[in-house]
Amino acid sequence: MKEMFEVRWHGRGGQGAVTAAELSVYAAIEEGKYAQAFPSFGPERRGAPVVAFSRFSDKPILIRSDIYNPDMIIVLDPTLFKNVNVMEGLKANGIAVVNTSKPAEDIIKRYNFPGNIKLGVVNATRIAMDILRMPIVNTAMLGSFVKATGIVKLETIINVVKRRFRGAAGEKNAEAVRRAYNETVFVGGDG
Amino acid sequence: MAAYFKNLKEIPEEEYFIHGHRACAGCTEPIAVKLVLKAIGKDCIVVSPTGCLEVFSTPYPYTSWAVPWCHVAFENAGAVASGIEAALKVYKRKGKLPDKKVHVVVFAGDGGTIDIGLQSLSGALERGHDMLYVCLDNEAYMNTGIQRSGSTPYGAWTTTSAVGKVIPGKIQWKKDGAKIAAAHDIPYVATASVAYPLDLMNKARKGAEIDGPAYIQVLCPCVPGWRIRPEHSIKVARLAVQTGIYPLYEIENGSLTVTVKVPQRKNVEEYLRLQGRFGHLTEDMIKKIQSRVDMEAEKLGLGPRK
Amino acid sequence: MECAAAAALAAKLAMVDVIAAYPITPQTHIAETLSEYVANGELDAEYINAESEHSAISACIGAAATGARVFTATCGQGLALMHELLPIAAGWRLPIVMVNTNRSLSPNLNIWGDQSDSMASRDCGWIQFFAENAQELFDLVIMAFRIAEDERVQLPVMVNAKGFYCTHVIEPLTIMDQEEVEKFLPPKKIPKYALNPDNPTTWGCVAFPDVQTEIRKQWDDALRNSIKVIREVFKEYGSLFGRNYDIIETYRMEDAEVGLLLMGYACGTCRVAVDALREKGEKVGMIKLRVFRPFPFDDLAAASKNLKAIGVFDEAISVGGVGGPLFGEVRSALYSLERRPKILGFIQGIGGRDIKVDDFIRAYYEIKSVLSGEKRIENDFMFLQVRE
Amino acid sequence: MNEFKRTPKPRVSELPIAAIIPEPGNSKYYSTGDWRSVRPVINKDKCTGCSLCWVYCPDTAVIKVEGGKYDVDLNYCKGCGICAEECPVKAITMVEEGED
Repeated sequence: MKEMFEVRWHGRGGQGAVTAAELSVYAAIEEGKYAQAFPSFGPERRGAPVVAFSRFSDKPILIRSDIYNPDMIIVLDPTLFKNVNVMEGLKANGIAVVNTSKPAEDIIKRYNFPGNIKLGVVNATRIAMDILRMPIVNTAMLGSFVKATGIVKLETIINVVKRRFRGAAGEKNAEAVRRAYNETVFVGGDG
Repeated sequence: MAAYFKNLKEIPEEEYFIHGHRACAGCTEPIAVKLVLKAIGKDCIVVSPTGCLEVFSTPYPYTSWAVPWCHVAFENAGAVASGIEAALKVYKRKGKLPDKKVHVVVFAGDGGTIDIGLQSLSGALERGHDMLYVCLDNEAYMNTGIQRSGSTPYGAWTTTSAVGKVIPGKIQWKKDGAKIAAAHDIPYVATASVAYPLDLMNKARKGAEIDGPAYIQVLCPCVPGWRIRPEHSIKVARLAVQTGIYPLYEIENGSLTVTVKVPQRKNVEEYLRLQGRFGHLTEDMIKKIQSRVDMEAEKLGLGPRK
Repeated sequence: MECAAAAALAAKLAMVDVIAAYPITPQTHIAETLSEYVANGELDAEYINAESEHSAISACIGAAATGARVFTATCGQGLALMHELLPIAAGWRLPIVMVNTNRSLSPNLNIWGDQSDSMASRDCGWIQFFAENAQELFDLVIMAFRIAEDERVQLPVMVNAKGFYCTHVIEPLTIMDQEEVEKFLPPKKIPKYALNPDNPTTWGCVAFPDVQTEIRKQWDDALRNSIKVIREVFKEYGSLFGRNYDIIETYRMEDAEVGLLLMGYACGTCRVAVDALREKGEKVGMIKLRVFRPFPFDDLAAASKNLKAIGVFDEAISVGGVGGPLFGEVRSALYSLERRPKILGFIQGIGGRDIKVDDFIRAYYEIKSVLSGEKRIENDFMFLQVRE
Repeated sequence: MNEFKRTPKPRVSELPIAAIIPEPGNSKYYSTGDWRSVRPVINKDKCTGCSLCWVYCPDTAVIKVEGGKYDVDLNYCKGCGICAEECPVKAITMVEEGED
């Protein structure tokens, strides 16, 4: 992994963006890496846009400030594009993973994605509704996160998810991670 | 009770609590605030202590308040309101303000009223300041993430009355703010619910008009805090009254009258079932709640259970 | 007249509209006198018997935000209980005037005077004066309203007067009548943003990280710039009533090599010590700070030029810190002087222990022995009266 | 209407005294409509104009239209569904918001 990999998670209050950021970091730590996760602090309200951050590195992470130029953004709710500038500060040749029912080309055209961004799309909402019966997409997006970055192994994420959601819920969420991992497709960027 | 508002059509159109606030979808506090302000009109000054309402209604640079409003701290709404009332009184006497009535109104949460704010509430009531104190009772500290307050009901889950093998949620009964206020022998005390808008508005108008302190406690279900579906927040507020858990009454100069009759009480289970915070209740905990509610209901002369 | 009564009289002559107070020794005489004025109709004001100091200052904030002229008084534990609200009163730019009859903070319980209470609130954004006697207390309270309500300031003022020594002492007092005071301090106008249904405003909103810094800076600027207005009002008061006050007052400093710097009631005793030392040919004088906040950097630098040493007398302890808070601030303020005098700190008068002429004299000779290299004081400060 | 949902960055000199908000009810400039994932649709024929939806709406997002009927102001509706639940004649149904 190059020096430091920074991810910004975009979601709405109650959708689990903060939990997703945390679980991605638990997994990295379990694999012996250095990692850091934190929400953008503030009163979260259900439905209101929220942001969470996670950093990954092979060396101890000293910085404790917000992330302004992420290497990757993960958008748990496609309606955020309308009012939130989710792309702000995304590095050239960065990665964007979006939960959407639309094909990648639509997203690129509609939200004029720059060519040098590697875009991953997955219908995480569909996966969540099929498996969890609820539109909670945070665990599914962890599957896409693994596929997009390879920072952690899929198995580690699944173990972390199973520990967080015990019993049947753990199994279901693990399944959501796998399906999203398989169904995420990438386009654009140098990938 | 003289009804100022006899039907929904008589509810004034003018809005004094403006949309664009950051309350969760389905939050009932904005409903209570909007209705109370419609009942008393624009000539008022509002004080709120720290709490959900204060946070979601005034994120700089936005404010949802179309009336003068201030927030000072968590435990002093009663005292700040006392200061405002005193200033208005002396300035009218000195002719520096016109002699029209300006209602001093407090909108506070349950914690801000009967836990951390109890002392300043008691001081204000005992000194007899002319104010309307509205406690929006969502039964926990919701803004900080659903922590238990004295007003949290028996058995309820919160993040600080956790449900575990040893302790099944809150073990104490709900601290009754209305009774505490009534113990100050103030001219007007009432309980209300967002599910009964006209009852709420009539009480707010009467409380504001009466000279001296008036206290109204409004049950305000909270979607994330009570673990209910957003569309059920009014339904739950109604069931609380229909089961006798939250009887609606008013105490005017000491005499109590039930304002929303409940001829045929429903089982408490119908109310509890809709709420995730009660999801862990055992049979005998529900029985314990039911028998306590039955006892209180008899005292108030509410109808028997179906 | 008794000092406390003088403070109450000043508030009455200032025609305050709302008083909210809670009793605490040794402030009680102020509160009681005011309550009598209101009861007899000598003062047309609303007197709120708050159920705690926290509620007293909260009521003051509510009243002042509604535009009224507001007065209160407290000390010691009471001021500590107000602490949460002090920055809010100042941050809201409310011209509340409070007399703090300096009292020692617990532990242990001690009703006597020292400066630990006001020092604990020194960064709360209030203008802070220190009165030496009844006359000064009376004058400072009246001037405090003019300064606090000045368009360019709009900040609360805390007038400190040492418990008992500057509250229960009877001493002569020259006063003015209502008309004279009203010429200097006309009735209060209701500010534009006051809480008023005809012009609804929102006070005390939620400020995010993007904006809190700017809000604080605006407030800090206001306090820092208020020193110009304080000087102006002091001068005007002197010309009207013949009692001239300045930010810093010096006594026999003309050819002094050593300055004794302190605040408040002990300045009188210090003058007597200076006279005694002068008789022995010692080149010593007194530097009295009347204004502690905003900190008078320039005036202090001017008073400290070409001095060999300054002894700073604190009546409070920065426990585990730089000795006394006043000592720490004076030393840091004078650090950048080209010819910097040796600055030494002396802690005395804690919990009401009487400060005697001899204490100042002993301190002076400590300073001389340090200057002559005979002696070194660890960390440059010492407890002057403690029995080790 | 709100870029990255961040508050503007005023300078010290631009701030009103004590950070008072001088304009009452200016939250109307902040749309909360994008919070919802479902949207109420009011069937005008069934609607009897009883105004319960208007009374119970936490976001004052129900507006009176001609014929004494009511409609939804999608700028502010958060999709909570109270109106649909409380409508006595079931004239309001919640529909999926969808992505666009």
